[in-house]
Amino acid sequence: MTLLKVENLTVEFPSRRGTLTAIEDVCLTVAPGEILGMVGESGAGKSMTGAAIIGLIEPPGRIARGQILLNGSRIDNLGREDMRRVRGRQIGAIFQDPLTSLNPVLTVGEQLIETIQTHLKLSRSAARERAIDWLRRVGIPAPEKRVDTYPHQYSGGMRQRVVIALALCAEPRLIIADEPTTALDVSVQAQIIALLRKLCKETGASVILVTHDMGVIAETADRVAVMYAGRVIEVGAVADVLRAPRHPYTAGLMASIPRIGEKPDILPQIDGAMPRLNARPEGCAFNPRCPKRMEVCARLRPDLVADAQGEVACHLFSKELAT
Amino acid sequence: MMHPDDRPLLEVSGLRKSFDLSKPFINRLIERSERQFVKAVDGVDFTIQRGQTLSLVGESGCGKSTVAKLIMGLSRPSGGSIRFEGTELADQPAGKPAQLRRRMQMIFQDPYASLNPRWRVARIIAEPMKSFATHPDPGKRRKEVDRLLEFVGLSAADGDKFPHEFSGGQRQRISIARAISTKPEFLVCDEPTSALDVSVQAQILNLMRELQRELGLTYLFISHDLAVVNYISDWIGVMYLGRLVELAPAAEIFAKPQHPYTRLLLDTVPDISMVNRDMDRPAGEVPNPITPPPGCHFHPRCVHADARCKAQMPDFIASATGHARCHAVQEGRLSPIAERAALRGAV
Amino acid sequence: MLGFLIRRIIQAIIVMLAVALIAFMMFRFMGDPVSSMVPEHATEQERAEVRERLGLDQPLFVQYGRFVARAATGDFGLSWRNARPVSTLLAERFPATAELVLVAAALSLVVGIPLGIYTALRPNSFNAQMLQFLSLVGISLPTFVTGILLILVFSVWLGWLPSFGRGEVVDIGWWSTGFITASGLKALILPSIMLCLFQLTLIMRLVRAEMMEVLRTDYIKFARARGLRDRAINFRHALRNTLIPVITIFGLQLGGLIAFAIITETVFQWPGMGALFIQAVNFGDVPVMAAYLVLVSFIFVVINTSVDLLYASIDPRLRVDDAGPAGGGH
Amino acid sequence: MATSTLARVWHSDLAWSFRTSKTALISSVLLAIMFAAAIFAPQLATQNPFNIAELELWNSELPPFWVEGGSRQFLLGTDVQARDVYSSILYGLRLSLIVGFASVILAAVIGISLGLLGGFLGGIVDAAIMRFADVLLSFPAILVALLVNGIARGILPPSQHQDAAIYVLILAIGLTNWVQYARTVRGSTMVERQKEYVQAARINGISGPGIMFNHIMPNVMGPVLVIATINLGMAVLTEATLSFLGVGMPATQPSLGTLIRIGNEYLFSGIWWVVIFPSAVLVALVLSVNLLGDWLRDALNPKLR
Amino acid sequence: ETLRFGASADIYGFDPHGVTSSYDNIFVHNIYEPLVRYSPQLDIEPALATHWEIIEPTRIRYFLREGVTFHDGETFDAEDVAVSLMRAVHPNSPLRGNLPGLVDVEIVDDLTVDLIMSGPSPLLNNFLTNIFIMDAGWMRENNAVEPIDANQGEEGFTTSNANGTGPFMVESRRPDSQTVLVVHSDWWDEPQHNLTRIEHRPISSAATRVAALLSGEIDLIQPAPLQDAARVEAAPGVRMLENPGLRTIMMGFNLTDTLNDGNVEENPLQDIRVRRAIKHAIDMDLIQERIMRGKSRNTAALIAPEVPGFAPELNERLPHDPDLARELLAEAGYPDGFAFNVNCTNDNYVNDEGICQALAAMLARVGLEPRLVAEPRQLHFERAQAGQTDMFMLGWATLPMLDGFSVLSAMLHSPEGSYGTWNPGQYSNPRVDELTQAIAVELDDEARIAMMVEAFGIAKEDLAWLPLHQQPLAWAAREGVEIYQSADDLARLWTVRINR
Ligand SMILES: Nc1ncnc2c1ncn2[C@@H]1O[C@H](COP(=O)(O)OP(=O)(O)OP(=O)(O)O)[C@@H](O)[C@H]1O
Ligand SMILES: Nc1ncnc2c1ncn2[C@@H]1O[C@H](COP(=O)(O)OP(=O)(O)OP(=O)(O)O)[C@@H](O)[C@H]1O
Ligand SMILES: [Mg+2]
Ligand SMILES: [Mg+2]
Repeated sequence: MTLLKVENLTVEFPSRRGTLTAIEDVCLTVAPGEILGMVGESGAGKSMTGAAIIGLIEPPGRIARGQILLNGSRIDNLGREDMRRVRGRQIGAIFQDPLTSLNPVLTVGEQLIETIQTHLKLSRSAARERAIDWLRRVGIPAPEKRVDTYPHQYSGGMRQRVVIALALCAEPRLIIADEPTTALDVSVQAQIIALLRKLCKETGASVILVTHDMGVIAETADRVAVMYAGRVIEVGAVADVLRAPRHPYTAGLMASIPRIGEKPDILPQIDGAMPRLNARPEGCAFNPRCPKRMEVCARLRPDLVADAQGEVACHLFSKELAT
Repeated sequence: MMHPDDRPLLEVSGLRKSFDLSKPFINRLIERSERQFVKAVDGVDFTIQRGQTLSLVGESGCGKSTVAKLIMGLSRPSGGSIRFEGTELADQPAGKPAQLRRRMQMIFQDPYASLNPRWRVARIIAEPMKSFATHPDPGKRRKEVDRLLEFVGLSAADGDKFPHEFSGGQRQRISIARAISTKPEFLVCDEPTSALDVSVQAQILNLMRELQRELGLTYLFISHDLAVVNYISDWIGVMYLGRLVELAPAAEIFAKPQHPYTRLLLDTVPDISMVNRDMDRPAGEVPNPITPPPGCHFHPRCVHADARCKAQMPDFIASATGHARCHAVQEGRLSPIAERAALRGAV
Repeated sequence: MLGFLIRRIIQAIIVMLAVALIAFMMFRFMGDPVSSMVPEHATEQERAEVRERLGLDQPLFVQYGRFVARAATGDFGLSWRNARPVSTLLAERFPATAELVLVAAALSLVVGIPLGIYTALRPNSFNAQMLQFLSLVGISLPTFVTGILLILVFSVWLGWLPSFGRGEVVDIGWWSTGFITASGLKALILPSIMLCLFQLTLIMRLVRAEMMEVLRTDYIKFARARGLRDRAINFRHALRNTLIPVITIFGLQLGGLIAFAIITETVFQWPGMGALFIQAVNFGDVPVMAAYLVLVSFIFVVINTSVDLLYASIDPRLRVDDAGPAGGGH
Repeated sequence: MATSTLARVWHSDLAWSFRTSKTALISSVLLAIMFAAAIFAPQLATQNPFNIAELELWNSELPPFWVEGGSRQFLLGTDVQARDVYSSILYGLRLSLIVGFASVILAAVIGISLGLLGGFLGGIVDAAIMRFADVLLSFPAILVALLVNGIARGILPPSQHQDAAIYVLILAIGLTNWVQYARTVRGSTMVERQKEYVQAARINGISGPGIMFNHIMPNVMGPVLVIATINLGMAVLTEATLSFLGVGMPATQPSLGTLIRIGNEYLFSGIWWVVIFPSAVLVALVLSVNLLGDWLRDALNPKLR
Repeated sequence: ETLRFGASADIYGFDPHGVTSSYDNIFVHNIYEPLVRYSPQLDIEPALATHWEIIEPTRIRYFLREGVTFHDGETFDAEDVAVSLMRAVHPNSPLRGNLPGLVDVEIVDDLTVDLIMSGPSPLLNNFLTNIFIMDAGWMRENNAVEPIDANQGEEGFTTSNANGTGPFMVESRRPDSQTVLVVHSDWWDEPQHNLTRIEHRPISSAATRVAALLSGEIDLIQPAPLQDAARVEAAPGVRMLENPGLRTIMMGFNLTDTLNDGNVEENPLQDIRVRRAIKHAIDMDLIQERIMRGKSRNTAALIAPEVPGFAPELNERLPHDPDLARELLAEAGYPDGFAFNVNCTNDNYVNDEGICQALAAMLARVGLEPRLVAEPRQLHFERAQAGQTDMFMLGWATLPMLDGFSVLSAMLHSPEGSYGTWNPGQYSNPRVDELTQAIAVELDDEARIAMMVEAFGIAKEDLAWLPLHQQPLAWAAREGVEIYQSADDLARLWTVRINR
């Protein structure tokens, strides 16, 4: 049983230098209650995938191909109003910067109440009760008082807690958390991630956790999807992917992360950088940097193929399958 | 802490910097409020030996960058001394005296902001050589630029391009090329990799290690990423709200963290090797630096805090592994922890 | 808040002192005040007497002090042009200008803001693009040309509206108002249209730009992600944040309206302060110029100070003196 | 190198957005025509309207050539002083553009310098400049221009008014418009000053002026260009307005505004060509400048890209 | 009936002795009255005085009209006359020059006064047409016996309040907007008008004025721009009122030793050949045709034919001859011309700026370098009076004297004492001075006129001034508004009849 199923999702940006493909043939599934980590370098397409799922791709971007199914029904082709009903109620979102995610001229309470009333048939006082309750649940001290204060009166960590309350208050089934802690200090980051995990456990919501911090993924996610240059190149259980990565990119990535307690003379590194959108090579996008490059890699794009250990898009493994 | 064999390249002692954040005079008059200062750096002491790397870690706002700027003369200390090979620099502005400053350079955090977007790369790299007159001849200067570009892993032809034509990692290479163009001995690196992707971070870290080996560089390395610090440093200093709370050799500090804050950091930092560790550890937030808690700044978040911690600022004195600023450590109230090592072993 | 208020008032006083200095310098160095006051064949002796009587033999700062003291009581002496007290001249004309400016300001807000919102919400629709283009035409049309055209069409060709003056006005105390007579209201139409046209387009463009800016912010994105209704997003979230800066600009614009009234009043023979001022400029009538300058600056300063205060009381970020706990983050 | 620079310019985003924007193209073609007309006014004009000796009164008030009674010698007719409207427009355009450009340059130079200085030095210098700018900003340009104008008239002997008029206008308009530049430049300078490339320059011993002019200035010029374009339109309008109010260019050296003022008196007498043609040219000029400015602002705004 | 009257300017105030503006003087005539007045045809007729007799050459007795009341109901008597006349010649009064030679006023009885003059005054009645009588008691009550001193910085009561004996009284005044007069029902004279109310509205823009007339907002405009005459004529329901006027427009020369704004050492204008050249260079016929639309009357004389002192031989004009002008200039040693400034008003006379521009163009065409300065009247006259101009425009209607002596004494006599007050160019000819002084005291009309003609003849020979034309009177009115257009350009509103 899957909550979310994304198939061959492709997002394009028409531009003057031709159409740019931000993400291409992305396939994902999220089970109910599951936390799916999504990692990858900057520009790999993590946020874009999230935006596509919640239907907030900014024009002129558009979904060119593929479909998104939530609880088995398509949501990528819903009308404006129908999609609005899905957002917040079915799918919630948390963005990176808590400083700018809250409207500075409305009190925290107003923003919460408004969100609750939009999606749930509740009276204003009931909504207010619920808002206070949510503030309490996300760990805001003295929520009865704080509910009428403005966002600028909160600290960064507190603000991100409010953001979480806002994302969860209509009890969506899926939360897309796009780098929810990047702007926060390490010690606060741990609390926020823990809170998110706790609340989702309580409500049974699934989470897509976008980040480029492998540590966070390791400690939080159930499964992880690795993206590179607009594509998902490897998906698997966290422990598997971290400990035994199969795609050469994932492998290189894991190796190049310095670890506490280990001090190699030289860090293993992947040379070069991820290609820009308009300069993605033919075939496998990773092939120019790949230590295990084969002749076929520059020609043919490997598909994401599932096997017992997970899914990977690499000719090394498709060949294995073929033979 | 002192290496007897050699005179330290950089000695920092009692370094202080406060910023005036007072409201305008009239407001203070009416509201009877006091002048307000942020003690961004509040008495920091350390020395760096030639050819070694000292790292400063700590959460955002603890004063790491301010220390770097003070050393480079970008900001004037409110007190304390900075000696480079014994010469006092605390009262010298950036770039002065040229003979000395030429030997100190800096690499910045943001690869996008640290290169002038309107200048060509060659001009950017050549600027220090021109300014410090290490290569007065334009022709030779250009040759040197080409050499440097290749040295940091770019091609000489890249000199004619503008910064926006490069990726973040490449820009950081250009920054490094600029920094080493005057053949400095000492480099301050303020979070040089925190804006980069991990795969690129490894390239830069490797490049820096290589430079250190080849050119005998000395680093002051600033980061909030403990793992990176661990990889690159010989010594590590942990800062909290403007104060250095612990300073010890890199190997020791992770194995035997003394100060409770160091322990907290090690506990909360997400670690790739700790799959599905329970992260829910109440750790509080960093207080407002304008009104830091009295006594030991860390006491509100510290499980070991007692009355003394609330009232009296601990001194920065020798600990089992190096130096620490903690009453509990000094009083031996803290047990040496083996917990962490145990945890790691579990995975 | 109190501290802010006092600081603003002190700033306002400094501004007024600076303006008074300019006005004083005009008096002192433009034309010779003595020669305009003594008969043509006056002897040097007589001139010196006048000089002494006027205090022109005193040090400059003493003279300036006196000037400020007198200006503060509204005393700018007599107009060189028609030997009437400048303060009376201005007071007589003030209501005319004030009513014109008020109507124009109201018009530009009432029309400009909705149009700005509309074009911001549907930036790619044909109507919005048309409006955007028209607004450019609006700020490109010299106001005097618009005025001439309005007169030509509505007064001369169609004969619907008067081409000059205020129509019938009624005195209420010292204030003369054109608001309560039919002819007064009719006379207001063309001049206020001419006067507001520029401001209207400016406000429309401003609201549009500001609103589009706000619509791109994270908190709007987050609001969308929470599935809020478009109406709530546009009018509750975006509009509020849009209008806060618009208030400040509008304060400045009000000043602009008073200044542009000079042109409108010239074209429509509107008996206001602007027409008086332009006559004074033409005649080199320094007392009137100086007094107008001081009065208008005073109005600006009052408007701007109150707008700042209003701003501070509307924007919650400024309302509380304590900025709250410092946020984390880089 | 030159060709590659050209090619780079041609392929740049700005050039591309220019090539594909209809308004930008149309307005710049219009502007180019008007600039050319202004520059080559002496060659294109059939008469030098500033040379009163060339005015032959018996040719006064001729209608445009296509109207009955018009003459091909005076394409757009003549005014009461027998000034050829077509030539007057060319010369008036020239004056308007000279005043516009010169005042924009004046304002830009003052504004950029003060903005850089204030933004870079901060502290008391900055506070002084900015308070002054605030004061000036609260005064509408037209009022300040009128004042400067009035003061200049008071100080200068009358026989010099005519010759000095153009300088007075430039000064009056320039002095009122620098604030916008100063504010923008100051704002960007304060942002740039914090950037790490500036710190790098300081570390490398570059002096304050060196940083200000070599490093910061090129980076704050983008918005300045936009302001300058939009300001050009405003300056032309202000000049026309002052001239319309009778305190700008004198009737013997008419700018577009003066022509409209003169023509306005004759509008109801049926001599429409004296006011209609200069008005149309003025509106076309300002509109195309504004269209271009509008486009430029959008094109340079990274958020819109 | 209500008359809505659109004028080109507003009045500054009601004080009949307080302000110099001639327009104020004209307007105030509707409210205040003089002892004697000009009829619409400009004959002197009794007003507040019924008749007068010369007791001695320096004592003239005026018998005052009985039963005249002021607007506030006070009766008019000798004291009012005495106080008013002395007020008019008070040192503070800018109008003191309009009643020269008055030494004192003696009250003989309630309705008889003697004016004591310093010498024989052949033009006393002419002067008195412009001196208005106020109520003595009212002035005392309001502290206005003396005209306001501009230095006091206070506004005189009489500036904004009026109390005369005239046909209309002030109802309300809004500066620059509207001044309303209502009929004075106790007026002593038989009203010819059928007005109950006059709304005086200043509309400075000529085009707007015409538009207002055409759209029916206004009944009468003064002046009407010449260029709009055709349009007004063509429009239904309105008509032009046009007549030759008295005002002669002329250019004055700087005849002192240096030019104000020249590029040569000496002052070429002192050379009669240069002045002749200038005269020959100007094509007045073309200016008349184009700028004045055929409505002006070109002249070589300094006064209009209607004014005593005029003679046909004074009006023989030098022909337009640019070649001759160039020749003369060359002869005088300026084949390449020279620079000098030409000042004129731009808001005072009919098409003043246009005339000046055309003039300057014509001068430029013979090689001169005129620098044109067109300014509002106040600045212009200040400058001209101060001698800061080389060639300046002046219009002179000889009002209120209506006599050639006005020109002789003010403009042609060398500046000394009360003579030559309007001779900033410092023209000086002993014979003219001598004649002027003789004319001043000559009571015999024939002899006076003969002397005036001789003096004007000399001035014409000397080209002391350069007369251009008499400007036309041009008003426009709605159909049904009847008014006699007097040559002095004074709209005598008490003669207006409106038949709707
Ligand atoms: N509006 C847009 N127009 C064109 N391309 C875009 C737009 N927004 C994003 N992209 C491109 O789409 C690609 C995917 O971007 P996305 O933001 O999803 O990356 P990301 O993985 O979230 O990176 P980061 O870690 O920096 O957030 C990037 O290459 C980006 O340049
Ligand atoms: N110019 C300044 N004026 C006022 N306060 C400042 C200034 N620079 C730094 N501070 C304050 O000093 C403290 C230390 O800042 P610093 O930039 O050194 O921190 P940091 O450790 O480098 O943080 P980060 O990890 O965010 O870079 C902070 O509280 C900051 O707000
Ligand atoms: Mg992202
Ligand atoms: Mg830092």
